[in-house]
Amino acid sequence: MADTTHGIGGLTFDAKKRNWPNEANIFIALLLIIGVFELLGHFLMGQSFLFDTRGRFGSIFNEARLEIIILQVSIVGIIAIGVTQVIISSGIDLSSGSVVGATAMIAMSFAQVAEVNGNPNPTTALGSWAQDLPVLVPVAIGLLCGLLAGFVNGVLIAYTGIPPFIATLGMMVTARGVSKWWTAGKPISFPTDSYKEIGSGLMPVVIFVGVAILFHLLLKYTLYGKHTYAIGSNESAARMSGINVARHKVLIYTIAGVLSGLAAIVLSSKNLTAQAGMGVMYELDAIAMAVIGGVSLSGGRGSVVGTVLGALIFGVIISGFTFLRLDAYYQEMVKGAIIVAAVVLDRWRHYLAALR
Amino acid sequence: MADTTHGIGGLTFDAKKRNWPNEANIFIALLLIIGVFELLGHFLMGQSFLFDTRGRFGSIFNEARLEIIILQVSIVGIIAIGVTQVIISSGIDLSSGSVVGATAMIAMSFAQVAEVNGNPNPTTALGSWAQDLPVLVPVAIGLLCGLLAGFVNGVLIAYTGIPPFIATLGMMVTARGVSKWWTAGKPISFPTDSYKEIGSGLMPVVIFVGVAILFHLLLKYTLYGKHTYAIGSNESAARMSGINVARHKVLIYTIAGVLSGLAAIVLSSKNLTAQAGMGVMYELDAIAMAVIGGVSLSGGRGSVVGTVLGALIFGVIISGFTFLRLDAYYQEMVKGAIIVAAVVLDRWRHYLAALR
Amino acid sequence: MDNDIVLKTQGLTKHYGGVHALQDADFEIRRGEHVAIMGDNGAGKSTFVRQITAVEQRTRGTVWFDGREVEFDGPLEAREAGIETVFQNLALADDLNVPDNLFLGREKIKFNLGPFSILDYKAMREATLRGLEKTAVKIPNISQPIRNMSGGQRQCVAIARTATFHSKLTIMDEPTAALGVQETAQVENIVRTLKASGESLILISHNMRQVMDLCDRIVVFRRGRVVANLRKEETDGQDVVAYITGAKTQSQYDVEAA
Amino acid sequence: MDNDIVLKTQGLTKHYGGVHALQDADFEIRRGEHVAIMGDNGAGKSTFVRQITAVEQRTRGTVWFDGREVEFDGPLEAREAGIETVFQNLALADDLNVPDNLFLGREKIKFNLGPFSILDYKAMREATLRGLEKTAVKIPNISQPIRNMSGGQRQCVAIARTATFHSKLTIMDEPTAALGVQETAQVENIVRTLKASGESLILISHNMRQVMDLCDRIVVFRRGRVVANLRKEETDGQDVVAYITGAKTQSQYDVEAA
Amino acid sequence: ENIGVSMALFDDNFLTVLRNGMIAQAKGMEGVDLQVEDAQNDVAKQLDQIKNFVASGVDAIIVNPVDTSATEAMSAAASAAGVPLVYVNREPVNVDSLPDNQAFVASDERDSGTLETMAVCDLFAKEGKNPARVYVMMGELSNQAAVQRTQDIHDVMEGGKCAVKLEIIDQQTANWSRDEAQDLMTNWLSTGERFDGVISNNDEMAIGAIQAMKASGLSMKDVVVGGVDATQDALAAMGAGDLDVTVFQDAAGQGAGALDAALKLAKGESVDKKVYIPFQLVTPENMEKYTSKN
Ligand SMILES: Nc1ncnc2c1ncn2[C@@H]1O[C@H](COP(=O)(O)OP(=O)(O)OP(=O)(O)O)[C@@H](O)[C@H]1O
Ligand SMILES: Nc1ncnc2c1ncn2[C@@H]1O[C@H](COP(=O)(O)OP(=O)(O)OP(=O)(O)O)[C@@H](O)[C@H]1O
Ligand SMILES: OC[C@H]1O[C@@H](O)[C@H](O)[C@@H](O)[C@H]1O
Ligand SMILES: [Mg+2]
Ligand SMILES: [Mg+2]
Repeated sequence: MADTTHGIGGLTFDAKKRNWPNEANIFIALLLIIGVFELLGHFLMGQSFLFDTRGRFGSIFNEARLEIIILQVSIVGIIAIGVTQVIISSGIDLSSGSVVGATAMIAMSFAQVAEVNGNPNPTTALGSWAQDLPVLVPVAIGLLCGLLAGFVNGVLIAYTGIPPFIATLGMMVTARGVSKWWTAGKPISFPTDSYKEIGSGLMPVVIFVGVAILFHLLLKYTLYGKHTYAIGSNESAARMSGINVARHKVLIYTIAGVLSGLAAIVLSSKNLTAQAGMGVMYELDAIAMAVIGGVSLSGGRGSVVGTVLGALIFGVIISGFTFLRLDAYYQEMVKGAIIVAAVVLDRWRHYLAALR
Repeated sequence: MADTTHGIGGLTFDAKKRNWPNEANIFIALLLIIGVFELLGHFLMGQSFLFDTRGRFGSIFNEARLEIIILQVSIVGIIAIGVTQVIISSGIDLSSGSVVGATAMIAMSFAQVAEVNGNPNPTTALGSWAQDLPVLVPVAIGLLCGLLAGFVNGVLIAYTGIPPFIATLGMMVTARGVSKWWTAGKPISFPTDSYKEIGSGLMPVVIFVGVAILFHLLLKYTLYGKHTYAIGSNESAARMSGINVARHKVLIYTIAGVLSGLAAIVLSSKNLTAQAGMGVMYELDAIAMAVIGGVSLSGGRGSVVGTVLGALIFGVIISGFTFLRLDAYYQEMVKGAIIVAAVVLDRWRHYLAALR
Repeated sequence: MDNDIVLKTQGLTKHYGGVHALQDADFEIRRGEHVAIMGDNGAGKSTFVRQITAVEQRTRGTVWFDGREVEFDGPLEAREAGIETVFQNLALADDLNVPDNLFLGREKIKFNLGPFSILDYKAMREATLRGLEKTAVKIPNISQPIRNMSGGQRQCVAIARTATFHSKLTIMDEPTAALGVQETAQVENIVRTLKASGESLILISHNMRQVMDLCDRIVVFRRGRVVANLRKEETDGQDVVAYITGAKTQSQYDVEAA
Repeated sequence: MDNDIVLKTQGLTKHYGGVHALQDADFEIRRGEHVAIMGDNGAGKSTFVRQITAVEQRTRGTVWFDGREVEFDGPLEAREAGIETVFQNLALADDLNVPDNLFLGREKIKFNLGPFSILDYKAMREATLRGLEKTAVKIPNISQPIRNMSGGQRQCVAIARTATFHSKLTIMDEPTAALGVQETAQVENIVRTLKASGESLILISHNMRQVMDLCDRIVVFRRGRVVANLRKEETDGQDVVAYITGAKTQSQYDVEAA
Repeated sequence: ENIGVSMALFDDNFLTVLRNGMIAQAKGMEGVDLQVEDAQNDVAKQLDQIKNFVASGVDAIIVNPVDTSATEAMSAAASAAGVPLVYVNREPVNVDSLPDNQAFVASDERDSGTLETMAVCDLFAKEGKNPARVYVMMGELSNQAAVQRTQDIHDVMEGGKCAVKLEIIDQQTANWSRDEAQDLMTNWLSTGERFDGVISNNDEMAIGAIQAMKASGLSMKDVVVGGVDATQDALAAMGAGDLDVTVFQDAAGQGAGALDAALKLAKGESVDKKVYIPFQLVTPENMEKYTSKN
């Protein structure tokens, strides 16, 4: 009776009635939210949300809208992917936003042009030796800064046993200090042309998608992923099973740090500037994207696909609000409610599934 | 052999070698930090940190310093006590800071005087009917706002099963929207004299200490406390044991909300103004105080005494930095490190204790 | 319905996604009767317990308790109705100490102030020591968190918790699995006390000797279904094992052939 | 040191704060020998296991393994040195499925890329089914998270994990506590296979029949101390119980009188 | 016309006056529809908001930049879509190379701190305090107004523009906030150091400092306090004799100018590329003029 490709006997197992994947719920939530905006747009604005009803783009979609929906969440999305693996391992990273700020400042200092409109660069931070350097230099330095911050997080968490919340909160405060100290608060602008390209146009989207695919594969098909889930599920079991938990945690946080560094590079390139206040609160958006995408804050469960869907939900909400010309106050109030509703929806499906 | 006041036989039990309470570690950390400032003060500033070496106070202590150390953490301390019980129940409250902001705006609108320096009050929010009201009105409204926000948090968490992180993140975003919307961002100042008194002088300290004592008793000696620890320790066990977990959670978050409301009243009274940006990031400071005080983010462990000590560590750090005239950038960097160090110290003691 | 029947289920079914963990279970137990449930690992015994105590929501089926049809909203309601349960996973709060766990959900109180009632620690301590003595377990310091207790100590706390309170029906899911020789004997004594005072019991156990010693009737589960209902006098160990392994199935339960 | 001795401890002691869980334990086991540890709940048996596998840091005492003094830095090192353990709390990752748990920490790999090595899911699945068959446990869908498994299913996964890999010393802490009749028999068979292939075993169990069936020697713990070391041929069930309960203590271990 | 407005942040007192002025003015006009967004102090969010405006097809955009050096990307985004853009309140870094259909209306932060500091110096000179010892309270360090206004103080000192010799005892940030300023001032007071004045980057912090000093029994007659913004609270404090100097920044003027320019650009008309709205010094003598402005 029992299908031996699934197990080894015992109860009846009806493979057709397996629970569908969590990601499907989130996708439905995404469609639902789009549907609501489309409907409201139709009735309130006499306009379509996603479709090109005014013939502006020569396509059935409002391409400008599609682009901005993804573009505006790409950078936080990159961070969210790093955060996803951290949360799966039952950790948390509150430092990502501040690390983005500090890294952007530092990387940008090495990406300066010598001349702006024929005058010497007015914002350069380090002097002329750091001008007109090849793009590899700021990129490498940016990734390295992120790596370093992540590594410190990881070592603190893995080897001193303090909770990730505290270690990364400390890093958050420290990195915020660094980003203000670096140029005494002055912003740094005017990057080289090659640096400008990293974040121009749809490049942030391309990078985000690339990172997402890579980490989807890493988490699903490699030792790295398996051990990350194992640690998040039961850390002491993982240790007793012979996983080098401490070393693995250092790796997880270091990788998350590198992704923050990457996000900082893309962000400062896209905005053509770095300033100390950059990245504030990104950590919360990133965590929210992951959780809306079904990553469990108690560890052990979640996926990159879910997080990407969570990021898209964010993007749709932001664009939808501007589309509806909602007052900024209401935008915030409703955004709070939608974050909650998206997750409630998901729980509700779970609940129904448990009744079948 | 076995001492029957401790147990019922079996192994030898040496009551003298019991592990000392967690709070003792934190107290030692506090003393250590004070010691460091005292030493640095001696060598760098030629001045004492805590003692009255210049004979200004007719006391051995620099009383002004002692006062400000506690005063500057009293308001966040009140929130931290609410957060402590939330974390013990294995939850988290990210909304407390924003709820403070929104509540301050609303309560302050009902605490307006009619005349300032003989002219009509220039910032009044609701018109003259809401001027010169008895102090009870804004206080009641403030507490009610906090209660409401907490109640919504509690109901969402208890009855929809979404993670507290998300429910309170939603509330955070929403409350932030409310506080900007209330007067379209305009600050509200000029409260009545009776309202001014709530936060004047050392009143915030008195209120903080009162709240701390009350909640210490509540958590230690009542059903409320016991069930809070039980839920945090093993929620499904608590449910199977017949605790009404959902109802209890609503209570916990509602009480935390009321404390945020109280903090908002004290804060706006102390500052004689309410502004939309008030309370930002208080939630993180409050959580950090609790965790530094030994409250476990995975629930079930911690105490109000610990949180109060955690708050004092914060206060000492802030005052110590100003005392040393440390540059603002370094202040932030070092503050991050000290938060981490305080917790590391605590873990280290645990580790040593495990070796005995 | 027969007034003498404490608990009765009909067609009780639980599916987890595609896993049919419990299928059309018909079961009844009379006042004062002690019934054993036996069966392989994964046969659905604990699932059956979780459905009647409303820890989970059943897929379908009907449950009568104490003369009326019930749809408990959760384990709290089940307990208030008079069902005491020792769950297989024990349901203890790891950070609380022994007395706190023993009285979890029904603490002794000095002053009743609703949810803010003052606890009577001293009374609970003393009652705990008395309760634990009955199980013969040894615990050097009952103020330690349950997290630090050995497997058997934990199990004894869970049993003492149930045995300390009277009920219409007690359910024990493998109560002696982790217990030592002496402790097992004591717990079996507790069960005999229940019998003497006329309380009903459902005992899940893999220990044939124990089941034969303590119970009047044995119900066997296999692959999520009830496959036998045997009076103790009419069976023996080997016969029961035959039902467990699938060598035999009572004709009235033989749906697989159908 | 005698080259035939696999594991030896001297003065092994563990205090938790004021609780003296293990006191001056002297113990040894020879190559191919199967030794049982018995004792009351809370006697210190699992504590003893946690010290030799370095799950915890001991208070004092010396451990020799495989001919040299060892100070393992954690269970990973202990396992790499050749000690396989089934812990009483099973040490399973609840969110992972059965094959993932079985191969936790020694996954089968398709391409070796260090920490980013590609997993060989198919091979692990197949090996899992083979490994579990030996325990006779039934699991309808091994792709379900371990969280959803019954008590006995979980235990069988933990045992299969140990039994699938060769070792110098296997330690099983109450491996059959939650197992059904058939599964218990199978696990006992696994133990006999170990004996046949000359691997050493420490078996902790409360089941006298099982211990007498499977082991060469019985060491009894009481109140954190070793109180007896009995060759199976020279003792019987009643005698062992006398040592467990404290009615008897072997003279060489009689420190309490001193 | 549909005009999209992106403000650097909503919960900022001064910018709120500016924003509300703009909204009030638009309400009084026929067929002008403002959509105001909150960039929450995030450069990236602001750039995305501009793109969202473009996707929705607005007729012109007004930007109050979070970061004045991040404006190049914004100018590029708007001009690529052919949508006119006006910067308000903060001078964009690319002010000299703005595309044709872009303009700006802002104030020069080099004036605010300079006016404030020089007025404070004059008060010290009048009271014969030379050298004068002061504490400096800075705004959020990631904000250019804070950095520039602090720099202004040093420039005045070093440029010989101060009537007395200024000694800065300590300079710290209170993040624009009255609450943090109170705590900071109390901490300073606890050191027992003698001082003559407080120069603050804005009024809120100046008021916080005043509250702390009054709470510890200092007479405000003996201390010179300066701020920037001329908010209602500040003027009330000045009326009570607590605050000595503040600097008025014309919020309504900036808002009106920006809206005006945006509407003209949307209609294809040409406008002045740069409009400077000057800062004005406010003291007890002339404060009457400002009571109902900010
Ligand atoms: N939440 C769940 N989701 C999916 N399958 C489940 C779930 N809970 C239990 N099962 C499956 O249901 C079957 C019955 O489990 P149950 O715990 O009732 O067994 P049992 O008879 O108590 O076994 P044991 O003697 O080992 O305790 C098992 O195959 C188990 O894997
Ligand atoms: N971390 C700890 N802190 C304090 N006491 C502990 C700790 N761990 C174990 N103990 C105590 O040590 C004693 C021995 O526990 P252990 O788990 O070794 O018993 P055991 O012999 O394995 O019992 P069982 O047969 O019930 O599994 C118990 O009294 C237990 O309460
Ligand atoms: O950006 C924030 C700051 O902006 C300035 O223009 C204002 O003067 C300050 O009070 C503060 O609000
Ligand atoms: Mg079971
Ligand atoms: Mg044990």
